[in-house]
Amino acid sequence: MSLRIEPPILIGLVFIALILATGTAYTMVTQGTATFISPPYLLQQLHFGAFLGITAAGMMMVILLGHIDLSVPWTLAASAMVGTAVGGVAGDFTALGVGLAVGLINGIGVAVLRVPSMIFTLGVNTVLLGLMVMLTGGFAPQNAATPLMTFLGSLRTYGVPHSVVVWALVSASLIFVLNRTPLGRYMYAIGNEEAAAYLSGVRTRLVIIAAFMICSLCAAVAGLCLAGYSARAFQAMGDQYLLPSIAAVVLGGTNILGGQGKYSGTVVGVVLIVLLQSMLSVMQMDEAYRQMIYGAVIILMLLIYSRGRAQTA
Amino acid sequence: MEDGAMAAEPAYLEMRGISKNYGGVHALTDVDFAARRGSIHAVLGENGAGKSTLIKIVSGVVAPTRGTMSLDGAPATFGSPLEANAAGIVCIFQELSLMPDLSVADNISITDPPRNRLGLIDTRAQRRRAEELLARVGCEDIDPRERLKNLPLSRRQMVEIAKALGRNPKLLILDEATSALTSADVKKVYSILHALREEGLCLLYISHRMHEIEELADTASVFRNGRHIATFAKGAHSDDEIVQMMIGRDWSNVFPKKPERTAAPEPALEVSNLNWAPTLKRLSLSVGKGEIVGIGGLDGQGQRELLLALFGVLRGVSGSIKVNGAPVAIGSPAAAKRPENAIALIPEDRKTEGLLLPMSVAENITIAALPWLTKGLVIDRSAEAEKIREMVARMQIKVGDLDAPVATLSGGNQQKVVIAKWLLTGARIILLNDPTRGIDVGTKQEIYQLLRSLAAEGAAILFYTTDYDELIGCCDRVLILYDGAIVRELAGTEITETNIVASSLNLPGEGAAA
Amino acid sequence: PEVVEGPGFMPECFAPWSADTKYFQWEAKEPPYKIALVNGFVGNIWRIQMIQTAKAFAEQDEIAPLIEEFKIVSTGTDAAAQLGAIEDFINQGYDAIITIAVSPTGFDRVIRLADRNNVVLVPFDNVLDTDKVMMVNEDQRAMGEMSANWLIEHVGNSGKILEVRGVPGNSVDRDRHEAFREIMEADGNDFEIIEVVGNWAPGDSQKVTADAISVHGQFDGIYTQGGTNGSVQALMDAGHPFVPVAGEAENGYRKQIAKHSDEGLKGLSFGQSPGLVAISMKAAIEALQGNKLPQLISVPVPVVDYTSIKDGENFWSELPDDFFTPNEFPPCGVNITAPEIMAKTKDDVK
Amino acid sequence: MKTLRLILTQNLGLILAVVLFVALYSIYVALHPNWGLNVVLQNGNETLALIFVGMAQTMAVLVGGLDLSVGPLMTLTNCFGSHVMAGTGGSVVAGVVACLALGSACGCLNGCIIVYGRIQPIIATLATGAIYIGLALLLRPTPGGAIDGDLAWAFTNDINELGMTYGWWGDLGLFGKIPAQPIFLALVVVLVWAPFKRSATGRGAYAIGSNAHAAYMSGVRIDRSKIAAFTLAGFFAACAGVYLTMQMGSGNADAPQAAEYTLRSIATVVIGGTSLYGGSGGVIGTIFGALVLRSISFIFRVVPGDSTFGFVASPLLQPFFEGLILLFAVSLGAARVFRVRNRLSLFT
Ligand SMILES: Nc1ncnc2c1ncn2[C@@H]1O[C@H](COP(=O)(O)OP(=O)(O)OP(=O)(O)O)[C@@H](O)[C@H]1O
Ligand SMILES: Nc1ncnc2c1ncn2[C@@H]1O[C@H](COP(=O)(O)OP(=O)(O)OP(=O)(O)O)[C@@H](O)[C@H]1O
Ligand SMILES: [Mg+2]
Ligand SMILES: [Mg+2]
Repeated sequence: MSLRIEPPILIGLVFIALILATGTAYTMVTQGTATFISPPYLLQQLHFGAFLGITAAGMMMVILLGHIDLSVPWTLAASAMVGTAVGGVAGDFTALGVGLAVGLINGIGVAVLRVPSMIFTLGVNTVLLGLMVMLTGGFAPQNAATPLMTFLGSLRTYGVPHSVVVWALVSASLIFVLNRTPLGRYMYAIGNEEAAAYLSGVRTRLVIIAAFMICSLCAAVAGLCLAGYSARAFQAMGDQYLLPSIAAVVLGGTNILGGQGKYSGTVVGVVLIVLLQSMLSVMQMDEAYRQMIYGAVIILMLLIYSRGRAQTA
Repeated sequence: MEDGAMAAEPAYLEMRGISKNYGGVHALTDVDFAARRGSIHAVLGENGAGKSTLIKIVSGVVAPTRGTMSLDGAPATFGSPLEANAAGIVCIFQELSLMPDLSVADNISITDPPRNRLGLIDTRAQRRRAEELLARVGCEDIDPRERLKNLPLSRRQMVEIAKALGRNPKLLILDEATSALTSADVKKVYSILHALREEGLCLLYISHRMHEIEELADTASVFRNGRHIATFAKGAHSDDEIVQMMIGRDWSNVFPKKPERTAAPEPALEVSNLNWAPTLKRLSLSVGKGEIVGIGGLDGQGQRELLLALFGVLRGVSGSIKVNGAPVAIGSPAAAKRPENAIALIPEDRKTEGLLLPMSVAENITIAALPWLTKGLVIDRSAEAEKIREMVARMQIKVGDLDAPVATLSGGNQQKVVIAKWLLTGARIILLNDPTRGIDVGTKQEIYQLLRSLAAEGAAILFYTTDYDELIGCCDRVLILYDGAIVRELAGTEITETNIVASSLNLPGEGAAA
Repeated sequence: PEVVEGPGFMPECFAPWSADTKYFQWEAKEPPYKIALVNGFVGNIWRIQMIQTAKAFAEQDEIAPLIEEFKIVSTGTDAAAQLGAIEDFINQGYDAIITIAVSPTGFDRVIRLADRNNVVLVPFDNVLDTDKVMMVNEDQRAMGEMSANWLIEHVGNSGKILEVRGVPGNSVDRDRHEAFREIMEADGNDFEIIEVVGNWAPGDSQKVTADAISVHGQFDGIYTQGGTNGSVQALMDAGHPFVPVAGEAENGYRKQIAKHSDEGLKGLSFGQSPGLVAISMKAAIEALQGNKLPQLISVPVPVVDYTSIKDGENFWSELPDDFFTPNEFPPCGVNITAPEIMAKTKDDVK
Repeated sequence: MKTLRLILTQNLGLILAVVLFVALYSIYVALHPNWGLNVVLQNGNETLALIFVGMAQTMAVLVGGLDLSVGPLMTLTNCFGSHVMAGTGGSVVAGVVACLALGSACGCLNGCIIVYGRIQPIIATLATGAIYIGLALLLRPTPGGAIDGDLAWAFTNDINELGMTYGWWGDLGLFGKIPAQPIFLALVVVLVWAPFKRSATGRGAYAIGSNAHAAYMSGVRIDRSKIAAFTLAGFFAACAGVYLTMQMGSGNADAPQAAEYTLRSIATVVIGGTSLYGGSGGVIGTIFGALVLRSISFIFRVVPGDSTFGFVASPLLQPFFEGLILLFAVSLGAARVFRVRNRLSLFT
């Protein structure tokens, strides 16, 4: 409730500044322009960031509960693929429906069957992959983006990509849910101590299912946008979003064990990761060095963060 | 201070000028403390007085902000419990330090297992050792191979004591180590402690049960608000004086007066033929509006399960439950707390079942009542803040910052938060599972008064406790459970210690003939 | 197999890789045969199309009588599982095993076993770094060279070029990249080449292309190893003028060329065809019948550019974008067009 | 009787995994036209690396964490091994030792970052995993490196072939038909895992997973046990890398493969009955977990296409059914949920 900036967010912002500075230095030297801090470049990064941002927003909901959703990649892809296959407005709704359905299944597996989310969602991911192989192989489905997808994913108004607006709306809704509604409070409660939440008369199963449905719905929305951006849906389109979305949530200060974290941190984490990836790509670093720098930056940030925590404690 | 007579023998443990701050909280301020070999030294004080903090410093769990400590004349500082252990300091903490997934034997020899020639753990020797130690504390019934998590809390506490004995302590600290034990077990522990004293150990004993202190302690130190108030020999002060030292105010009449009753109260909760095989058998009871009904008996006779069954936690319960005369089916705590049922449960273990430790005091107070504090989909923040303020005032919860994690409160205040949480839901039927465990006399008194005033307002209270004094002092009627069934109902003057003890063992009591 | 002198069987179909490619001959066996296809990863359309083609080919009138059992398994990206599956089929007594290798090395053991048991093992597409086994592929280096030459032809001998590479560490990526660079960096050329990694995936290609454009400004030409439609999409999104693009054979990319070639999207589209599987199966069947075949069979690279592109012939405007266009190889009797595979199984499933 | 009850109730997860494996593998054996020891050998070859990676994951899970770098670490040691294990005789042995040392060192680094940096294992190893893949790519920008072919053959075969390849011994009859993989596995289990489990450090690892706070309060050397567990995870991952190197004869910095192994390793641990919350279970269960996982894919190779269940193995449905069976296998434990009579016990 206070306006104090949390340490992880602060550290994240510092790192973002560092990345921008490094990138700018690089482009200044190589081509004499300060591309990295030019508005078009930054907007473009936000545009990419939106896909990751929407996915990570959903991921944060389940991480807050102390769970994780490894089915995000193929939930994203399946929503988009089924959506484009159906086509039109019906397709858009179907895509969201696929997201909700996957979330419901994940939620039931985790909350009712009480299979650890780590493994249940992994299985669901494999099943979704199988379903999409079946779909593509059997029916030569259409995969061109629907008009709504194109509108959301690739069009801009006054230079602002609509995806960024979607991300902002998703963020606003989730901030609302987390801070203002009982559901949000219950999510934190379950993340901290499920038994205590249950004994407080919280319908823990429903809350867990809801969180997983939000997560998958976010993945589906990201799928819609991404399909629009790429003009079509394709297999494996979500593969690039799993580990970065987890990393973004954790870099933003959400406890991977659940119960603690602020949404604004996730946004910072997403921007950080997108800019880092972009910088490494632009600097034409070898894949080997890119991976190593990526890993090292994450560790460095977390180390600084945990140092800070150790001192205040 | 009245320690002139004992100055002859040098202190084994000596602490000088010890202070400990947690942020702005002064848990301990400039404390001087000393304890001798061959004596049992009681540490007394209200909740939050700083007792646990003191022993955490002794046992290396936290480092003091200021001050020095010496052991046997040599300066000592411990960076971790491990280092303190190495120096012969063994502590049984308020929260047990046992590993639920390991076997009892593993737990007992966790740091110093017997080894074979290869340096590997000799499991057979370890098992024998566990058997010996368990026998020493009179718990031959515990199989050392059993996983700890399959034991009830009281047995776990005994395992913890066996584990501590196995470490050959020079200084043994018990921080409310007997809070969940039955009186039979407590007796065994006493005799062990006496034997240890004869062996020349230095023992620190923390408990809120005054009679325990009386029976055990040679010396007592009283703390209040993080300060050392006095140290004196056994018998130097009366109980009332000690309690006054602890709470710093006049103290009399622990239990509020019971109301006189002319007619039977209108029943709020009626249970008949409740079965939950194999633990609960054909239980029938009723609790009237304005009535406090106690549940007694030896530990583990189904009391806990009875409360859970009424609160919708158990599956496969048969029998009928009526609330205000209407039959209800309660399938979950969520159903139990609905306004038409208005049932609340103060659970056994406040740390894992009652509280969300890292969340704020405020959030903990309202977590159960949120459905009533919601407008549309949104939490009504001003109403919420208002209710929290009301509750904090009504329960006299000592809290600095309402947004601070509830974990930072002392045990008694945490328990008040749990009760406040349920009062906020407007519960009319209140189930309590040993709510005063580990709570100081001052706070206990507040809780008794609170229960009585709730009853006076028409609430029905079902109150399980291991403390006979509470059953006698607090309850209008007492139901004694034995092996999952109600063997005796005591009312009015029948509620005496002898009757309770006798019925708990399923023997006819003195009033039975009448 | 025995190493023998050429020429081999049906040279118009089974062309040797080079003049010094050796020939193999197996003892003839009586048909019908048990044949297995051990695929790796399945989660992309190329692989699915490949599987469909294999199934369709096995059911063709002239092939079906020769096959007793045709089994397809997909083992994921796990090399050990793929090797295990191949060995399992050898143990089960299969006569021939077709595979797309997960790794270019590490097949020594199954090659030994196949030879001991007289099993014809045919890796294709992702081939092995060995000459002990019969393989079928298109020339990856040729694709790199072709792209470089074509870009030089359309851009000139200098300029700023964007190279979008494939999956790091993969030998196909390495071959295409090295051959491309050799020509581009040869004497007389003066190119500034910006290199990014697109993983052959349209989404990745699009993202890195967009990034590169926003940082490096305008390019004079682009070479994308895969996910080409993504790169072109990024061009259009960024408002970058159309420039010559050399890329893969995705249907979407060819649609883009057809649509925008007069606006300057001069495109070259070459492709690794999923139809390779059919040629590999045919090679295996011929080998089992005792015919001489080259150790390394070269399949011509199907290539079109903006001048030769034609709807319904080398791309299909009604089919999805990810569809890989080249599928038929008439000299080999492989006549399964892209729309056919899709249409066929649609009925099948019903 | 009591003993039996204790053994049964304390090893339910393991027993379930064994039963599942026996059931699935029996189907495979029944449908296989030529099942024999050579098929067992092949199955072992296919499974051993996964078993080792699963064992690595088990170590992290036991202390209540997850190690997302086990796959990358296997890949790194594989690439490293493809350099140092080339050659003959003593230098190969030295190479194997070097690989195991590298893996253990990386595992130890994970442990140190987690313990001293106070970072959650899952996220620390997500980052170090990227670093290890980067290093692997540095060592092997493209696949390659040649291990002596005879060596690769001899050590991934049965006892007979080992002797005959090097002329050490001839045909030893039935004894000689024992495949090498179970022997390697047994060696690692007996020489590394068993002593660890019986050591104070190893039991400390269980204690941490069961209740870290209580373990600390009891004086368990938390740091040492945790670092040891992650070091051992690195060691097991290196065993997988070394075996993969012998099997493939080369190194390949294959990131997708590394990711697949990491994810599958989690599945092997869960199916093997180790609780993801830590503190109970062990590598024996994981071995069966890996066998279950592999048996699922074995079956697809032998299901006759024209039988009633043939459609299951049809190439485009197979990934779906594979996922479904996996989902089913990991949900088996859910049976417990419906037997639970005190809902509070669901939360622990
Ligand atoms: N973990 C939980 N979190 C929230 N609510 C729960 C939980 N467990 C049970 N409940 C509630 O209890 C109700 C019944 O639970 P459940 O379906 O598990 O009972 P059951 O197995 O059908 O038992 P019974 O036969 O006694 O009804 C549900 O409506 C649900 O709201
Ligand atoms: N980790 C902590 N952070 C902040 N404050 C703390 C912490 N631990 C204890 N305190 C505070 O220090 C004071 C002393 O607490 P302590 O636990 O020593 O009391 P106690 O005498 O043991 O009480 P009880 O009888 O309830 O166990 C209390 O006010 C408590 O709120
Ligand atoms: Mg205390
Ligand atoms: Mg029910």
